[in-house]
Amino acid sequence: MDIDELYQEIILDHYKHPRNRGTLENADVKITGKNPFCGDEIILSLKLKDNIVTDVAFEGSGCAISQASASVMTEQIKGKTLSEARELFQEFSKMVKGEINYDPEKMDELAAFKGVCEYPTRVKCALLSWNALKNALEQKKE
Amino acid sequence: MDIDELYQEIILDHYKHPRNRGTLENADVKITGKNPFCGDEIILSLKLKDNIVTDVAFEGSGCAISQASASVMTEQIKGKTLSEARELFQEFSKMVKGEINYDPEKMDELAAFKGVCEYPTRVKCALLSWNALKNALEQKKE
Amino acid sequence: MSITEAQIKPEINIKDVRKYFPIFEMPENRDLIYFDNAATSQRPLQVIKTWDKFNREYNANTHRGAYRIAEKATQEYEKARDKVAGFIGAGLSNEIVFVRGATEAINFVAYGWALKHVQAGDEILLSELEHHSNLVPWQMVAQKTGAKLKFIEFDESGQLKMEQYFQLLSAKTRLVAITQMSNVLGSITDVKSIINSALQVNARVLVDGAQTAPHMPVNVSNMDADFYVFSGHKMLGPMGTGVLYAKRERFEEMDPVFFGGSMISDVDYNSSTWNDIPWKFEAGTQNIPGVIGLGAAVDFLQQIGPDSVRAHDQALTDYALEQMQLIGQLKIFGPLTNRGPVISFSLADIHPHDLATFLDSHNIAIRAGHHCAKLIMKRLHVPATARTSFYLYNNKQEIDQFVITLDKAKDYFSKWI
Amino acid sequence: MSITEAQIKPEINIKDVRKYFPIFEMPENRDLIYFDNAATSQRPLQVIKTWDKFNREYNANTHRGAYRIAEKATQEYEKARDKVAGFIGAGLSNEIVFVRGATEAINFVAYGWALKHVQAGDEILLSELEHHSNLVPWQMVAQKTGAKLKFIEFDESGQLKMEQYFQLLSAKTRLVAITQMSNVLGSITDVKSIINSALQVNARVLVDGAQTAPHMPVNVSNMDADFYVFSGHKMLGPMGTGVLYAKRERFEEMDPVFFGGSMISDVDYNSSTWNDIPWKFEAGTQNIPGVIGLGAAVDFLQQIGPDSVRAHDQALTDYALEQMQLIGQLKIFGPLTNRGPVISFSLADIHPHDLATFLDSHNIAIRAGHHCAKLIMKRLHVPATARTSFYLYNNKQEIDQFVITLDKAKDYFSKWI
Ligand SMILES: Cc1ncc(COP(=O)(O)O)c(C=O)c1O
Ligand SMILES: Cc1ncc(COP(=O)(O)O)c(C=O)c1O
Repeated sequence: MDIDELYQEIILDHYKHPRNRGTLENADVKITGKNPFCGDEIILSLKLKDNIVTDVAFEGSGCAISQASASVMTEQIKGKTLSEARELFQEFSKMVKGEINYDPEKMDELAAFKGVCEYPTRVKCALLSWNALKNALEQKKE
Repeated sequence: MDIDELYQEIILDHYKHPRNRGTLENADVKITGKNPFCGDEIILSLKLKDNIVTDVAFEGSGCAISQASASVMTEQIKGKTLSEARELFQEFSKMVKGEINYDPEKMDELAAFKGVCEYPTRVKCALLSWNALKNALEQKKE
Repeated sequence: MSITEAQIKPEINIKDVRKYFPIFEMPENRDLIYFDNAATSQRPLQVIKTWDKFNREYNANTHRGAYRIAEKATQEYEKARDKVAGFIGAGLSNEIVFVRGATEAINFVAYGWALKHVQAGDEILLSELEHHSNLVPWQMVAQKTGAKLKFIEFDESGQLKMEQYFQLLSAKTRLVAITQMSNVLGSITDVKSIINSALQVNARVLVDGAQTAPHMPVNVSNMDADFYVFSGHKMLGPMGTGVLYAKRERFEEMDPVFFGGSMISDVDYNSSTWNDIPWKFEAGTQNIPGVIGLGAAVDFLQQIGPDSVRAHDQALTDYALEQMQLIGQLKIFGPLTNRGPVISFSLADIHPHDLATFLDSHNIAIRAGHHCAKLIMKRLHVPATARTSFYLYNNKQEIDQFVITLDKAKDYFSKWI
Repeated sequence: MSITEAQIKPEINIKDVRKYFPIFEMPENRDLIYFDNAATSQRPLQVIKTWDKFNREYNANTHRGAYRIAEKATQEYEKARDKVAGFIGAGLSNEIVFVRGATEAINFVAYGWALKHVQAGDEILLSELEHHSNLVPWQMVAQKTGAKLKFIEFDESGQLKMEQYFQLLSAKTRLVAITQMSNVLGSITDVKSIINSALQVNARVLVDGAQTAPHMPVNVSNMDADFYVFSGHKMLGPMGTGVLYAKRERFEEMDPVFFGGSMISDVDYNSSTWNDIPWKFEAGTQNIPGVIGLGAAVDFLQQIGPDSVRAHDQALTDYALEQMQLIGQLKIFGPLTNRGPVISFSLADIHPHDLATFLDSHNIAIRAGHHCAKLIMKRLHVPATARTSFYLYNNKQEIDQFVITLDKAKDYFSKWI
């Protein structure tokens, strides 16, 4: 097990310098994601317009994986349509769970999290913000 | 395992021709013994005078061991003092549980139950009437 | 048929399945005829090895440790859940909660669901065929809630009186708790029509599958049971394992029963919130290698095929019934058809315990007693019965031996009774 | 000291105890440093073999079968009860009830004793050190009865504030439920004086011995605890085993929790009576080989001697604390003395999970998280800690390796945080 496969530079860089950190005023959706087994927490705020994620920010505390994942996610989904964001969630999930049939083309910086699949308990960390996003999008639908 | 060691002639004879079967009118103590694991049941009635078991009878249903043991017991304790009966209970218990320090002199026909110690689940059968007796004597004391 | 069922091809032939069971290879057990399968089954090497492997290779607590062996333990534990879900045709793995056995599963439903949803004046329908484990918990519920227990009788052949069931069923019926196979008489109940009718009065149905999950194909989705319970140790799995299946909606309306580690989402001084189903119902450290071993037992049964197991059991049972009836003064309690591989009987006036001891001295293990089903004993007006029960490693030669020994027992005791 | 304790002479030397644990012999585990003993222990060959032997030689259900292997299973099961009674200094074997683990044991007391004996207005004293398993069941009791929970705090060193306990204790106190050793901070509570004072206000005391039974000599009679609970799997026994000890009088005033087979004396349609203590509390088929395996674990610990285990653990803990404190930016949560072999800590700003993963990649298994003790996390104002915990097969070289790897982790993450 080479630990560097997990802690790629991109990840640690996002951990140190998280992008889009904070809360959005007048957010359209605000949602908390929690990992009951470890206590990590993410609060996600989203602004949506015409089915597009116009702005997104996150707060919370947790490990390098969960925080970096949230940070990368915010960059990746900003400007995307809701259905594109949903698709990204699916592809990213598959990748970190070690399924082979994901689309690597779509991953961009998210590819840095590929090594997570070797660490099953850390999969939840990588997915914490994404699950919050999924719940937010479902809430929005209703 | 030789089954004849368990089912001695004396035992089967008492099973077929139980002695002192029935209930005593005006019994001083009447008590029921039950084996919850198998449903066997003994109802014991005792007449006592000056600390002596003047009469005893039993009713109930059960296996050869429990019924024969009750029958032999009634014969053995009739005419004995309460403390002699208690002592007999103790010696008999030890014998059927396979403990070595019992007094074989005291056993008389009870010795027929020696083989029971090889069959742990049947020990409860042999002791059913005796435990009822013990409870009866304790009740009497109060 | 679920995916898991379809994927696993029968690979083990039931004809020579006995060789997988180490207990019969022990010198002392070479001649052992084990006919107490309704109490617990023996375990194949695959199950024993699975338990062993866990303890020698990746023993760790699940769901928490961020290290290799803990991750492996967690994955194998959750894989067993998938296997069990597939085995009984549950739609979702999270409809499976692991418990100690059928008894605990029923108690979980009694505490977690019934105390919440059963009210004074409601009725709970049971049958006289029930094992104490599917009777006494409902007495507790009745006492605490003011609900009434109603009992469906069985007819002379030992089959449930279905007309009586339909009569008893009413708008008051909140729950029907019924065994799928009697552990004393072997009678099989028609749970499918029981559930269909219960649906019409909006009653929930708990099916006690302790005797069926080991012996015949089970599909809880087709059956449409609300709750289905069984014990791992009666179907080749390790002792200390059992399963509570419930429909997702039922689990959602059910409170957790045990509180503590792993079942929480958040904990504060005076209140807590719960983890997701099914973990919400699995408080504290579970019998992890037991559950993984149960998964191996399921694999084993799938490799033989539940249909083959059923056919084998049935052939043995038919043969045994035929042979036993040739013995004079032998009385069978229970039906001759539509039944499972458990046969209660009496022989002449020999007390069941004496008979069991006699058979034991000839290396045949049967059970004698009330079999945790006192209502059946009351109805039959006997304090106890002798009971023989078969499973996949038993064979006709053993039954022949059994029948010969019954004859011997009759001779032995005949001059005395 | 009970007879059993006195009879068994230390025969296994703690110095070379590791060789009895097969997990460390697996090629993949040769370099495994297992420091998650507070979650679960590894199991010695003796325990694994005992389980195996049951399943290969005398697998049968207990307390019922009148045949040889069932009799042997019953005897061995009850012998394990005697061994456990001896191990914790219980006066009577029937003061021991087998359960799945500490969690179930506490829930049994909550349902069977507390719901009956705790009333609105009563108070239950807990501490902030409690594991969720000794907290959440009491929240349930408080909600159902209207009793109040009161919490004893711990001081900066992680030790219970005893003065506060004495202040909280009053005529209203019905129950004190307290851990004997924190599974996070390692602090040892003075249960003897807790119980002495509780007696004066006629309060009952439950002691959570999950972390002490494995690690130090325990004598429930000297301690005079009403209830004492622990898990078999943390003290070398099989998973799925645990113990509820209660004084005879407490068991007598306690209702059964689970209903069903084996726990009854008589059963009728609408009501039932109970079997004797302890069987009254053991409904349905138990984890029989698990319990017998727990007996083997007790034998193993007796052969080493609980005092030797304690001395060994303590030497390791002292050494680890000393070495760890040499690392800059390493913070120990918990006391430095009067403590057990479990150490929570943080290192620089590395998140405990990242630290655990880093250590795992160096073959060191520790835990990261809230350790089922969220009240401690709240009090410490951290979401999680890293935790290392030792047992009898661990050694100083492993601690050296651990400390070196902590240093490496600091380097690794330092440029990023
Ligand atoms: C029909 C039935 N229900 C319930 C049980 C209880 O199972 P367990 O003892 O495994 O909890 C049994 C087994 O004894 C049974 O045969
Ligand atoms: C102090 C304490 N109490 C209770 C428990 C619960 O034990 P189990 O999970 O075996 O039920 C644990 C173990 O996690 C513990 O450390």
